[in-house]
Amino acid sequence: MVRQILWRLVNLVPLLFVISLLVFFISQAGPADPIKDVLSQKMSAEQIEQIRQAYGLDQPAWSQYLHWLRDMFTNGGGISLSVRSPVSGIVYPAFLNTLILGAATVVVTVVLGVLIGFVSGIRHGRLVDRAAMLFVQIGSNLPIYWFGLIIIWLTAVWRNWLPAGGMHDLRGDGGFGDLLLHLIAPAFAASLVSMLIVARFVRAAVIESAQSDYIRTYRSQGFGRAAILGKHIGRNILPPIVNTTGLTVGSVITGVVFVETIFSWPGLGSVLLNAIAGSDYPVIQSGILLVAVTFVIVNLITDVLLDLLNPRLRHS
Amino acid sequence: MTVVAPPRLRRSAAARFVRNREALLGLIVLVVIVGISVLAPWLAPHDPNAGDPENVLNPIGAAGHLLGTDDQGRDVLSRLLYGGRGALVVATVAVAIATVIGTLLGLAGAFAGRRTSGVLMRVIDLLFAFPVILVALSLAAIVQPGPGVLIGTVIFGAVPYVTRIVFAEAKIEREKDYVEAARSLGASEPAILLTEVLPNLVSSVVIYGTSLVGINIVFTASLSALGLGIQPPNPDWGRMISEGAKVLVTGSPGVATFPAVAILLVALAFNWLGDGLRDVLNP
Amino acid sequence: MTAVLSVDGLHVDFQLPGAVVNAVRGVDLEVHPGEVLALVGESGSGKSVTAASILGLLPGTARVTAGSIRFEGNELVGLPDKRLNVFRGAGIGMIFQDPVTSLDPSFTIGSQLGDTARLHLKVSRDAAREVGHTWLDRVGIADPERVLRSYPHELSGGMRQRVMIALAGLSGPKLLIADEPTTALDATVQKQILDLLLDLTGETGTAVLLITHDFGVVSHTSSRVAVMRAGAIVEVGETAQVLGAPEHPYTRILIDSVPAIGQRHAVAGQERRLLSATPHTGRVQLSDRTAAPRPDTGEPILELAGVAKEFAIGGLGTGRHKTTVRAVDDVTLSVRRGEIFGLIGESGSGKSTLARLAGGLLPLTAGRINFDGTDVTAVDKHDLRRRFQYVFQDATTALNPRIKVGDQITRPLLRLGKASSRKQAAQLTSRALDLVGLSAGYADRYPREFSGGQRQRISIARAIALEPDLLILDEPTSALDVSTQATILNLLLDLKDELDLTYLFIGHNLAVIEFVCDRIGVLKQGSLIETFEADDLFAADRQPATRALLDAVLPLGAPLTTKD
Amino acid sequence: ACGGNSGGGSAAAADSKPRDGGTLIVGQYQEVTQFDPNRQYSWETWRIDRNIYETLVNEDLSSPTGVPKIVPGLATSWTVSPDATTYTFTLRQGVKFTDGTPFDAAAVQFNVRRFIDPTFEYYDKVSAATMSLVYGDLKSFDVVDANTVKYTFKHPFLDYLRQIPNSGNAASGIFSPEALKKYGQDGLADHPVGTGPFTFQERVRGDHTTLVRNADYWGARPHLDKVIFKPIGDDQSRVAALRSGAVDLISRVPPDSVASLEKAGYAVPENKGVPQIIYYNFNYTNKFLQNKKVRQAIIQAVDRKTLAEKIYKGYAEAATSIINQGNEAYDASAVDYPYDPSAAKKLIAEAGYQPGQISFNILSDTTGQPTAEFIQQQLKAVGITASVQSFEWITYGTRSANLKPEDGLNLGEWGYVAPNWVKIAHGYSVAGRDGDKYSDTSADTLKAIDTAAYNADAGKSKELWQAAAQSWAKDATIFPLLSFNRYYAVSSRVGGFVWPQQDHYDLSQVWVAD
Ligand SMILES: Nc1ncnc2c1ncn2[C@@H]1O[C@H](COP(=O)(O)OP(=O)(O)OP(=O)(O)O)[C@@H](O)[C@H]1O
Ligand SMILES: Nc1ncnc2c1ncn2[C@@H]1O[C@H](COP(=O)(O)OP(=O)(O)OP(=O)(O)O)[C@@H](O)[C@H]1O
Ligand SMILES: [Mg+2]
Ligand SMILES: [Mg+2]
Repeated sequence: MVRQILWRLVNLVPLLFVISLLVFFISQAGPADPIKDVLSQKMSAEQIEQIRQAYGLDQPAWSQYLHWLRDMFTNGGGISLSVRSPVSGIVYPAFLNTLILGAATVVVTVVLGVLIGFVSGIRHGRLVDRAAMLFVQIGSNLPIYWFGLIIIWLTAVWRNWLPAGGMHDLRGDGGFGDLLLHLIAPAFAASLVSMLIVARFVRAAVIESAQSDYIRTYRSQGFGRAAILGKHIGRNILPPIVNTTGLTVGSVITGVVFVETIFSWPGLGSVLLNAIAGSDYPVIQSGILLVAVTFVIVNLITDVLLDLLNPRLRHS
Repeated sequence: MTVVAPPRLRRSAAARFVRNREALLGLIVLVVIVGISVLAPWLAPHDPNAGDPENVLNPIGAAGHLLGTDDQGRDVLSRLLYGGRGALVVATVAVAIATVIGTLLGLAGAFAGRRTSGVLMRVIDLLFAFPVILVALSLAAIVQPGPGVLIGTVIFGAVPYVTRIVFAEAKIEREKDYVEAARSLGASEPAILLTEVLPNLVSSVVIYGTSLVGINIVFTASLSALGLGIQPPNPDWGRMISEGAKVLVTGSPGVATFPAVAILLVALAFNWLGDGLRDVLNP
Repeated sequence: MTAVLSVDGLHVDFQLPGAVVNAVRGVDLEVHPGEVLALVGESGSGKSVTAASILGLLPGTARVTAGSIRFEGNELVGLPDKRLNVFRGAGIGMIFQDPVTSLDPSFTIGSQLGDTARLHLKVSRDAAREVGHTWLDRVGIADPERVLRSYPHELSGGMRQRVMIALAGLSGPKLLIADEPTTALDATVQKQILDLLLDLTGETGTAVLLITHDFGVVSHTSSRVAVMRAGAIVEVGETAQVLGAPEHPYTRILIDSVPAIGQRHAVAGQERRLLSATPHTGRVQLSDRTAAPRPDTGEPILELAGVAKEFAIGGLGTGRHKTTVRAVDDVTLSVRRGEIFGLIGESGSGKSTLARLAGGLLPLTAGRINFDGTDVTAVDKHDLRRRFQYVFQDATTALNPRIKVGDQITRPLLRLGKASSRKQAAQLTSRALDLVGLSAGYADRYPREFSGGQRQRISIARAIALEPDLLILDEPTSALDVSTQATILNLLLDLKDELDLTYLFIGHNLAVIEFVCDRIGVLKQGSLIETFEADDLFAADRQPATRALLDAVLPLGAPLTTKD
Repeated sequence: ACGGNSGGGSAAAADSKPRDGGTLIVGQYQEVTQFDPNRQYSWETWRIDRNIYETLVNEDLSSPTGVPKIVPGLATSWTVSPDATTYTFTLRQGVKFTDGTPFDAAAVQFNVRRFIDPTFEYYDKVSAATMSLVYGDLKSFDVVDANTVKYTFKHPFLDYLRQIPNSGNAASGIFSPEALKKYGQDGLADHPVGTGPFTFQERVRGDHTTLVRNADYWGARPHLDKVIFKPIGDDQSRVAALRSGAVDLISRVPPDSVASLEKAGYAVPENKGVPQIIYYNFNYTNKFLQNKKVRQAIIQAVDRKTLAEKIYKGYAEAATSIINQGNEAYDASAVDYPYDPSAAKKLIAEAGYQPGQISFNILSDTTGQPTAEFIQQQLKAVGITASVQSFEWITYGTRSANLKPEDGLNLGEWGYVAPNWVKIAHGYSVAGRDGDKYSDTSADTLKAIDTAAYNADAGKSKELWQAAAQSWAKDATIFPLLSFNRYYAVSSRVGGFVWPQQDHYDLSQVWVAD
């Protein structure tokens, strides 16, 4: 197990290297020009050239890349081109916020998805099943632009139940409860898409488990429905749950951009979007690297968990 | 020994499909929506792009505008009828391509040697980690924003998922005896993948693929709203929603809500169709 | 004595799309306290379905359409799950046909035994563990402590089978239903398990309904026998009575079909056949293959030299230490053209692995294999597959669950050029199905819609349709009733004579092996310890391992009735 | 409170009395850039920065109408040489930066040398490039005595005073030299230190920036204890935040929300003197637009009045000259070319094109999309095929900075109170894009602009700029469109908010009700 983890961590290095290269050169390949984008609206050609030199952008791409790579190791990603601030100060806090929202989203996805999938699965083919599946299908297919606004207007403007957006109440002291309150709506909205996938997988796993031979064995021994469902099916569908959850984490992290916009969540999504628009390479690269690392780590955790959960794979 | 003749089974796929009410409903909804989109030029009461400054934001049921008008005075009904064309084509084509690619990659990965499959799956991890938005923006910079960008982005986003799902399931199938049996019966490796293993994965792939269609219609709508997809003033459900959002709560909810409902319907129809197909393919 | 269980006029139907399968059509049964009632019968006759309906555990597509099932006077048909649970476990225990999948893969044996103990005996967690321990002891497991801590996959098939028995026996049921509890076991383990069942009836007066197709088992264990065919009971009676003087013609056929050691020479003439089964001779030919000029019999068709196979487990990336299992160890063997070579050996001795190696399905670790003079690793695979076929041990998994069985037979025919058109392939398919006793109408069913024995026959049909020169049969009749088995064995013999085929026959039923095979090889822990002529099976100089296998063979209690 | 009160004053909390203390939360439409006055850009940034940094002269922003008067700021008085090249400022005494260091001539010198003197230890190329918009013609800077500084320009620069406090970019706010030394060139952005009524407390990127009252402020005590600026990029979310009470004031109200906000009791002041204009630039690498007739036809094809009145429901004014409505030199009667579709058709025919032959892209951000679509429809009517490409504003920035030959028009939004805006606009929209090559009268236009820019006679200034603008307009090298007259929405909690004829506002006299 430990060796496996170490091996995967070693694998991470070339992976991240390739990602960094890819990101760097893709962002350079576009016609965009960091200086032109940000300032050009109101500046002359000489002024632009002057700034370009000041930022070291007149150097060839590979040398810029090496610079950034060095920065990545020495000071967490160098200096942002567009706002001349350390990248670490821009990216890391935003990433942390995205992680918070992402984690909440995963929690909501898993809790609701598993619940719905489980109930659907054991009531397979009945009305409850149909209704629950319809609910998640509708949820995951609601355009977020539209639905997010509806949520905000219903919960924040029409009824003052939830905040209209942001992470903290700027008038309050910003405690943990306050954060939770702010998380409810965006986490719910962001979870809808993956919820369908989780619910469908759990439902399928429950149905399959329920028809399996070992469940028949339990039934033949006179175990009650609840005991069988709760303990044995529950345990046997854990692996697919962990697996799909791992799969959704990536999409949650990179996919909350729209949710972040609508709910004014100060996350990585808007930072990246801004950086991309301004060709702010150091920010883009550091941001994507962070996402990549997170994703790979989540994958790793998923795999380890799967091994732990699946006795057939476990080292005895 | 006497052989008791077994009852003959009536197993026409069509018959089974029709028995599944949801699937039938899904198919009907899709046929109707596709039909409407194709026939839009004849059905639409107005030119969908013709604004009328005198008739801005007419309410639902206004004279001549059954579903009202938008902030440019364009007929919402006409735009709704036209608006599905891009979304439907983009999402289905892109998801179909992504599903095919992902399935092939996943199958190949599962049946390749350890090293090859390791490299392949790490590359897939890499694609996973790559924000789709960045891909969309880069694509938009290289080619013109438009359907091409959307299709490319959806493919890029969906391939890793399909690959992972197929890979995981194919790895399980690989260990089963029927694969070995097929090998002993002279099937070539590609034949084993495509004619023996694939039928066992098809139901997952179909379920997943049809879910993806719905999700990606919504996703491309958001991309269009970012200016990367279908360009105005051409009617597009996604754009209509983001444009209509401006007036969603200021007295003209219909402008955004009708296309939102249309998208929802299509997505649901695909889901239902997927369930039905699963039953057909997986009797 | 009142019956513990009485079944009256039971009818069970399967609702398939577009058709209804009447799997059980009027079964009447009575099981009395303390007795072992053996249920024998044709494969696919509805034995497993009857058993499942007693406990209300039929699959979703099945429905009891008529009849009653009374347990200690209580009607079970139509009871909701909740009410049935009162009887399940404590009243009626069940051992399912397939022990491999019937244990929960995610929990330890200790936990599964403990749960059952606590449910039925209402004891504490610790006490429940004690009970589990005791029961594992009773079913003859050597180190119960380790097994309690193990997961099902860490146990061998025989151990799992015994755990199943412990699970079912632990709650002290009044009636125990055991569906082919010893099919997957070698003779030694089989005997242990049957003795255990007998102990149970003796000690606690538990009644046992034992489903089997092995008449050795029947005569060793049961006091009464019920014979089932095509969904109905055709004869019931005292074991000795039924075995000795069967009344129903079908029973007679069955008894006649029972292979017994020494039957090889029961019939005069060079053509050895089991006379109980309808002879096929004259119509076994599948295609128009004209018997080519017979090459010299006696030439080796398959030669193995110093063959070894190691499986690597674990290693880099799996998080486990790399270990190797030597499944086949330095085997040298040659199979002659036209002979039937039998391979026996205890479970896990490497029989199946050796068979796979022979056809190039697994890469060799060491050694060389020649097929008809050429190295299998070098030979054109396409050609090899045409001439070299398998019937795999586990018919269930060797069939693709998502493809209709007809297609599974047709495709290789087309692929390997046995049939030139779809139509011809379909004809060959129906012929092959017909030959194994399944009508062509089964072609458009999916594998899971068959009984265990039916699936096994489909596997055989698939292989023989290709008319290969060399056919490897890995326990091909383990799930078949004796009469079907006889039919199949005769068919195989017919085919061999007609088409001059060669068989490598793997089995654990020594009577069958002795009857069918010309020469026999014995494997032990991967090594071929001896080979001998079938006639010499009982020779005095047999190795101890071979002898142990022979000793465990259950004799038929009643004398064989031979046809006059 | 009823909305639509002309003049831009907030009547919302008119009945509440000014109150000291409390927190005001402002919802901004963009994330701000950086709090380094010499490097910052964007109006939303300056709306924060100007509370931290002060300029030598200031504008009186307390009146909702009329061009704001120049008033003393960090300088108590100043003299301008008759040729308008030399500006001498007497500095206010006793003022301290919020880090405790004194504000004096040396501090001003430090500030100026940072962006003009390459030999200076703290010279900064980036600042130099940014600040050249205003200081490009600065010949010398002198410290006359401890409280007097002198700026000398190469040419007459009448608008300098107006430029000092007026800034989206190239801000002349004075920072503490000690702060720059302490935090470094890049560090000032995150540790801004000035003399203003509010002090920087914290910035949480993407989330908010907090300013607190400067207790030692030299001027009148600001009412508020704290001001928090929060970026909310999505228009609808911003409105929702206001309506849910999460913020008290928002900028860039979507026109569609004006009516409903007013109905719900929010003040959405109207201001017909906003120094801002929405216009379209022509892309001169597009072969059709190199023809003046085509450009003129485009202008004549679009009915700007209908656009303003119907599509924007009167929340906008049509603009027919590059001089925006809030500009000192604004002339309501100036018209480049009137709406006349048939004339437009004729022009196209004269230019040698068949209907449908001319085609190009219109680039717009999503906010401007209705405008773009409206134009597209109107162009269609005269036989010009335009396709719209619309982007989120950030993506739009990238796209519009990288024009392709098939692009035709791209949206611009800018404007100043100072009349030299004409020069700036011409420099950016025409000269900088090689547009002069394709105009018939560019020589005249350039001359007229130079005459106005280097004019030293304040009395003649307005007239000269108007003449320059008219000369320029003849060439149809830019396409003015409209100016909005609604921009802010204010909660009824807020008192004393005034939207002056300027692109920012003064928070020092705003209060909030309990
Ligand atoms: N799920 C199913 N769907 C359709 N038919 C089925 C299904 N399961 C069993 N059958 C049919 O019901 C009949 C009885 O099956 P059953 O499994 O009881 O046979 P069996 O007597 O146990 O045979 P074996 O000895 O081979 O196990 C068979 O003809 C089989 O084809
Ligand atoms: N793929 C594999 N990986 C690792 N070990 C294997 C593999 N296949 C077989 N083995 C091991 O090789 C040994 C021989 O297995 P094999 O299946 O050949 O036995 P067998 O003689 O056919 O037994 P049975 O009578 O139970 O079918 C066993 O110990 C088994 O665990
Ligand atoms: Mg059975
Ligand atoms: Mg075997």
